[in-house]
Amino acid sequence: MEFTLFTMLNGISYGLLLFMLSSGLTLIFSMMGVLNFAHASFYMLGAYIAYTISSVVGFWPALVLAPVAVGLLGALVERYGLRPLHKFGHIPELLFTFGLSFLIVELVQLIWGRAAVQYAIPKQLDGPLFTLFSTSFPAYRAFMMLVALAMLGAIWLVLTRTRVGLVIQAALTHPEAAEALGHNVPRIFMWVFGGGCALAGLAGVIGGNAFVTEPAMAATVGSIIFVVVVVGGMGSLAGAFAASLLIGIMQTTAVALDYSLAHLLGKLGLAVTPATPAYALLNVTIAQSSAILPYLLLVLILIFRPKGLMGTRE
Amino acid sequence: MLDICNLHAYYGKSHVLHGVDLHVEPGEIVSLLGRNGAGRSTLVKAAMGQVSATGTVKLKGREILGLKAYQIAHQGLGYVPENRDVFPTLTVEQNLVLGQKNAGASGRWSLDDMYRMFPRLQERRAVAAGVLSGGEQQMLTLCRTLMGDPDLIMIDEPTEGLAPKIVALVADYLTALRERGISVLLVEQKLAIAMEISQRVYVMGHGAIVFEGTPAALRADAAVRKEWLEV
Amino acid sequence: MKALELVDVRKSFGKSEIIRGANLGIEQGERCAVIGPNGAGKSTLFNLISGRFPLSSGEIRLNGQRISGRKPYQINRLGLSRSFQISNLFVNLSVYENLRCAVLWSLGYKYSFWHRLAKLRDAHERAEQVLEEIGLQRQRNVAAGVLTYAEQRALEIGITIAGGADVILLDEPTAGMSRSESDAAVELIRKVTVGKTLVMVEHDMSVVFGLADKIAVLVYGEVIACDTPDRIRGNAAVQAAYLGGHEEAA
Amino acid sequence: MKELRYTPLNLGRWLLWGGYALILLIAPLVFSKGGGLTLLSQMGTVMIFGLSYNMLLGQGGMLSFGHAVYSGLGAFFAIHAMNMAGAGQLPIPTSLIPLVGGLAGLGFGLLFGYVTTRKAGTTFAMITLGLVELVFASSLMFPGFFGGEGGVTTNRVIGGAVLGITYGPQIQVYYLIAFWLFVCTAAVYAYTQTPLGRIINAVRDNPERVEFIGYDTQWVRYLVVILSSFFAGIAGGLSAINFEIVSAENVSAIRSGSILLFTFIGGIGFFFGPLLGAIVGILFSVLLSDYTPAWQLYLGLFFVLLVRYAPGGMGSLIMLLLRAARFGHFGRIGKPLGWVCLAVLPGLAGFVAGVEMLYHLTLEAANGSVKQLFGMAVDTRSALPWSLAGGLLLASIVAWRKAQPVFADAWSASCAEIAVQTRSAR
Amino acid sequence: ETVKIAFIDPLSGPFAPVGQNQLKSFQLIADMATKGKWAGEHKIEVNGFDNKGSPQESLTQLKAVIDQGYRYITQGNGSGVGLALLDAVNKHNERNPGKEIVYLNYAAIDPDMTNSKCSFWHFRFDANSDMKMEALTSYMAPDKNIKSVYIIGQNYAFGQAVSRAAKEYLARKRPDIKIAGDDLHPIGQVKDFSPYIAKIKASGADSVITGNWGADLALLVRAAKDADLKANFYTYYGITTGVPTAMGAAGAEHTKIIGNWMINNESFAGKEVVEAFKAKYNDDYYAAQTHSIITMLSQAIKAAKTPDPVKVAFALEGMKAQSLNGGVMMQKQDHQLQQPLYIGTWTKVNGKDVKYDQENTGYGWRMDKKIDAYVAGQPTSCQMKRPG
Ligand SMILES: Nc1ncnc2c1ncn2[C@@H]1O[C@H](COP(=O)(O)OP(=O)(O)OP(=O)(O)O)[C@@H](O)[C@H]1O
Ligand SMILES: Nc1ncnc2c1ncn2[C@@H]1O[C@H](COP(=O)(O)OP(=O)(O)OP(=O)(O)O)[C@@H](O)[C@H]1O
Ligand SMILES: [Mg+2]
Ligand SMILES: [Mg+2]
Repeated sequence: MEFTLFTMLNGISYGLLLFMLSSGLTLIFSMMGVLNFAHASFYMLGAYIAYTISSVVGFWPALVLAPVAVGLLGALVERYGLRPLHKFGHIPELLFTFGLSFLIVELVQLIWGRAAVQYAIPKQLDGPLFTLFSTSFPAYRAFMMLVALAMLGAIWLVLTRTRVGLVIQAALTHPEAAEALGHNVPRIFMWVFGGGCALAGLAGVIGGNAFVTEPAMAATVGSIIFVVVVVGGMGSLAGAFAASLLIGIMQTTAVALDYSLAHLLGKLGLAVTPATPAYALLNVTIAQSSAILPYLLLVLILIFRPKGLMGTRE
Repeated sequence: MLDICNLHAYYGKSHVLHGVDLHVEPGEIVSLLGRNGAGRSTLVKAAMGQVSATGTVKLKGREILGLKAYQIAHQGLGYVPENRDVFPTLTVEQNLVLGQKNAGASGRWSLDDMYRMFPRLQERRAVAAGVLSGGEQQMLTLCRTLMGDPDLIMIDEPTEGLAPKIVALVADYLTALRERGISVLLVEQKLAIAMEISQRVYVMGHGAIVFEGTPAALRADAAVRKEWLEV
Repeated sequence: MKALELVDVRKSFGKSEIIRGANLGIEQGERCAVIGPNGAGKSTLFNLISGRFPLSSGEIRLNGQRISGRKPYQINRLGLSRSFQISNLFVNLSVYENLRCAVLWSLGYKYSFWHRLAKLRDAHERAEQVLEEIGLQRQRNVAAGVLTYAEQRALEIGITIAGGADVILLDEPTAGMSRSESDAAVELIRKVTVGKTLVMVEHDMSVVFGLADKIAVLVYGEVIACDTPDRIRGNAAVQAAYLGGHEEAA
Repeated sequence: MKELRYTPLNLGRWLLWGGYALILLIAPLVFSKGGGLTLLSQMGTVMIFGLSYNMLLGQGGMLSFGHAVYSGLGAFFAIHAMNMAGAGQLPIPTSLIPLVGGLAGLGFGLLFGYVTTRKAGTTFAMITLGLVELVFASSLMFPGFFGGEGGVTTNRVIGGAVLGITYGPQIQVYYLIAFWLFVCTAAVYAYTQTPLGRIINAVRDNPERVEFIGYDTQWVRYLVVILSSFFAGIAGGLSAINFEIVSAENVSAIRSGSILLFTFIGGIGFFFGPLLGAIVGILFSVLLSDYTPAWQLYLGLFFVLLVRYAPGGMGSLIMLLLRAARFGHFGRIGKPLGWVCLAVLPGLAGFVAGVEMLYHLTLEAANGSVKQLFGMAVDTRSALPWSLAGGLLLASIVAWRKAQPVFADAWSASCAEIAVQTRSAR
Repeated sequence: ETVKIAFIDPLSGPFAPVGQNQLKSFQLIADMATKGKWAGEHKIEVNGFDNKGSPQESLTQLKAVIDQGYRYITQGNGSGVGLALLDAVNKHNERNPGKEIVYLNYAAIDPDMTNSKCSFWHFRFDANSDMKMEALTSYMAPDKNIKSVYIIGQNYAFGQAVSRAAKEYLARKRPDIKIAGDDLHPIGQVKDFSPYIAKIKASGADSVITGNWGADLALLVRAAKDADLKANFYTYYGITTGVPTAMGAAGAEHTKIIGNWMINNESFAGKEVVEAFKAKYNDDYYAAQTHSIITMLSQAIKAAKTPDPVKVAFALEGMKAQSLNGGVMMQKQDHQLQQPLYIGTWTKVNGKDVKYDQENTGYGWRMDKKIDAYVAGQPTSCQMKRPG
């Protein structure tokens, strides 16, 4: 009971964390069609900037200031890096962000050093929120979940209550026509990109102290957030949300399952010994393969439902 | 309304317009005729700030050359491009809504007016514009620009790909626009329509204006028609 | 045996039924024009015939063989070729390469990676011949993307006929052309479709009456009339639905 | 122009390929010092890999994030084949090991390609990303075949010398690689001139229309992936011989990403782009990393600047210059271009000096603030070298401001003239 | 003459901080050796070569250092790299007699390297993972509070070796201890360890043995703290750069380490090195093997009266020396250094038995027990071939 409950809770909270990490990417991707490879780098920048700010004025101001700073950086990147590349299509844009991710790691190492920094959880949130049976649930995790939900709400509002989404979609295919209708397309692009980066920054502020703030932190989340966005359906916010939860719960429960194909065969009365062909493969447990599950899911989804869970385009 | 003076336009280094003078008075339909490649589309694009150009372009007395396209649109100039640039992923209605420059701003035209004009669009309002038929797309671009409430509308070959019956309809609506005080600069291939509804016509050839006058005058001038319009 | 036969063809997108039981038969060697109001479903009909969309119900036969349900490339291999209303070219390849690509399959080179293109005389000659027919010899090495509009339309037709298919579908081949250009296009079409079956969509009545042996009128997804040009011109229903008394507007 | 057209094309072709072979032959004699041979060998394998990658990206418009899967698995099979040959279980000479890699690559192309090529565009890119992560993660889970994190090692000296060749000395390995490189270049080039090679271009430009001229686009892409995996496998086999080790990193997303990077640097629009990209990429990642800890910064910066200002890669820059030269405009733009380069030079020096001092300060300051820079000992703590670097940078900016417009004018004038000339030629 | 040692380890990328720390440790000790004339008139110099953490890149670097005339190399991060280097060094020495290279291994602890794959050209100065497990289980065995142990590790050769050894040795020494679970997770991929902690908790284990390092270790420990898991964590790598910072207070009192030295030892032996290191680099010295290596190399050079690698290698065999952790001996049979080992616990600095903290966290390693060399000794299957 305790185990199942906490496995679910862990799954959901991990899923929400994934959503927090990938929401900005979804936003940018859905609106601009740019796969921002540097997204995780902005996440890292958020963590480092928050670390610096919080060591001066504390965590709460950092929670606001760091995302703003990252957002501004993102806007600059769009303005001077991506905007001139729009006309060459998405591959150069993607590659630009790809190169940028290299640069950001180097810059972070130059500024903050190569080792982990001591970016701690604020006092108010350090400690358990509640203890059920003998396991406690950390308050900071709950805070993280809350922020993820707030992000979802905010993006949803921007997408449905404003025409920004429409204008950008329009401008993606026919920028000139959209401008001729009186929309300042480049500026909207810039702020959308900045906004997406700010979301990444916010995820960094919160993820940085929950985990470890170090130069490798970008690389470790890099590919999983792509999985979320793609499985959810290119640019579908609801899809990304669903995919995050799905992956979160799936991975968490998988860890609890120590079964392998050899078990199954054993149940069927077939003994598996080291001499059996594909012995190594048969002996891999679900728990051990939990890390590859998202990628497996990605490949399967793309084959059988290329639009993703809730996407509309391929 | 619109005053174009000595306009030169370029695609990169190639010089396409060689000093064009043209004006449109308030409440007037003016047609711009000419062969393919004469530079008619270039002229309206230059006025809209989408082609680099020199000279002067004044809208309601204000210089607009050098402004960005969206700024020009805010000055009250509407433009319907020739190649049906509908936004294919958006629905018909979203396309129309995007025509408004500011969200919710109500101008002379409402969505309902548009649907009354082309009931076909209302039937298809929730469909992605990309799957519309060629003709439906043409109607949509026209309406979308009208939603922005322009004072002067430049239309590039609006009857292209429309069934003859609808072509007649468009002609009627352009006249109706004029009655609501909107000036129209019409770029056309189909002489008959242009002659029927315009107050004045220009004929363009090789990037310069070669004829200016009333439709009647043009009808009378067989030389110009033969040389520049090949009818 | 009819070259192309549509039997009670239906197509719905979501809830709306666009083609509502169209029937049409076209004889071998016939030139048929499909006209109808905007949004009647003419392009959709072409898409169904050429395999771009699957049918909802009904049957399409090419030379007596059922083709509904097949992929576009399979239908093409059976001898049906189409053009597009909006030019659909290989924009980064030269005009000549566009045409050569279009003839490769029909000459049997398929997916070969053991033939040298430069050595393929037959492909070369066929491409050159089409190049000449559509009058683009001077532009042979220019990328298709930078051709002028009329040239692109011509190339569109060229690609369509290059493969040597005997049933050709053309969707608004003269759209966007001036009078003299469209006259030239009519000549071109007449020339390249000699001995072939032609089906085309057109709004330009002078083209329609100049080229077609037979006219089919499609309104709201149904063929309401299919007859010789003269009889169509006199048909009251057609007048009301389509021509609207402006038939000679151009 | 006219004469050029009527000279028999074959002569030019023979010259080109002959020159290429000659360069491959004499390169190790020219760059014989230090690690020159090691570098050249690595470049050779990466070139083949790049050629194979560009069959997808440049010629087929298929952006793959997982091409290392094919070269890596090819390498694993090759190295196991070598170990078996060494143990006398498999009679295969080292010279043919690359073929084993190629066949393995081809086999996995058959397998994975079927799955990945069912879709094109972004979906294809994402499937390949998923695939490479899958293969990589699995490779660590099955140490039996993949050798765990240490990889599989081998000894490329199998049996006795054949014609005095043992593949012990690096120079022999280099010539083996050069031989295969030449063969692969010729084969890949020949492929671009076949019906399939042309149709994949058409699929890149407009997949929809291809379906209406009789081709199944999915099948076209599938075939191309298979062929390309074959060459990737050969590259993998050669790298197995060259390094005598294959580890999981060979099938990683990082390896796949770097080939994308290199190919793009060279220019995906050109057949020779990947060759160029391999040279530059290896110089950056192998040679430069010996000299400075900041190599990743330089590579990243170089790449970003290239994408930003020359999305066609270095190939496009070279072609532009060549075109100008062919029309006899080089004399006109040569001088302004020289000035621009001259203007950039001090800035580059200043920038590099600044970066190096910065890295020194953050990494090695404890070992003393003195750093060897351009053969001089500079004290990174004193203001002088910093202001010198800044001064160089500033001077460069000023000079750039002066030189660049002149060049831009000359360049656009030349371009316009060429445009006029080509138009009148048609 | 200057004896140059090439340090081939990651100096860029995610593992750079560790590599940088150890390179600096080497350089500091080498400086001390040169100044103190440990090897007579010979100077000792250690230079870093970046292998980016990859076996393949290491071989490229090996070629480069051979080209530059190096005759000694040292490496420690990753047994994968170690095995690749070992193999390459053997091949090189075979193909190039008279230009032999000696490989001084300071931290690659795969037992194979001194057993089935042992080589005359390789000397290991760290205790191998079986020795550490032997010592660790000897420490755990008398503790009757330990009833149930959970083993978790990264899914690769080292993690698997730790898991295998732990089960084997515990079964031998304390058959009553229950192995509550045995988990392998992918290396460097897991961001959220809470499911693993939930599993450990559900299993009721009171102790956890893990070979994890880097962020995988720090995150594991922090997730345990968050879920209020009270089990003790027995680790191999809690001391390496970055982990103390990341672990911080979360690991206090529950995280233990098995290592070959720690500064808060019975006599604070080596504190001058730690202090000098702190003063010079503002970093913590913990890789005492660097001291053993330079000491013994110097001594061997003196004994052989030449820095020639072949002679030095012979001199090293069976050599005894005093290092920071006491008397050590290079076993001739398999070239595995025999040395005392230490068990410690992550504790708040108290100025008494825990004087030195690590990475300015206010926490340091308190020595629980010093384990004599013979306890951890292992039989070897090495059949060494010696030149000549
Ligand atoms: N993007 C462009 N780049 C270079 N030249 C162009 C471009 N667009 C048009 N041109 C050239 O400019 C000239 C004028 O073109 P424009 O489109 O204005 O003609 P038009 O009168 O509108 O003809 P059409 O009937 O084809 O619409 C033509 O010669 C055309 O080739
Ligand atoms: N994929 C689709 N999804 C939904 N509706 C579609 C789709 N494709 C076409 N339609 C609708 O089907 C109707 C017929 O379109 P079609 O393009 O066939 O018309 P058409 O007869 O060619 O008209 P035009 O002469 O204007 O080109 C249109 O109303 C269009 O909106
Ligand atoms: Mg035009
Ligand atoms: Mg149509």
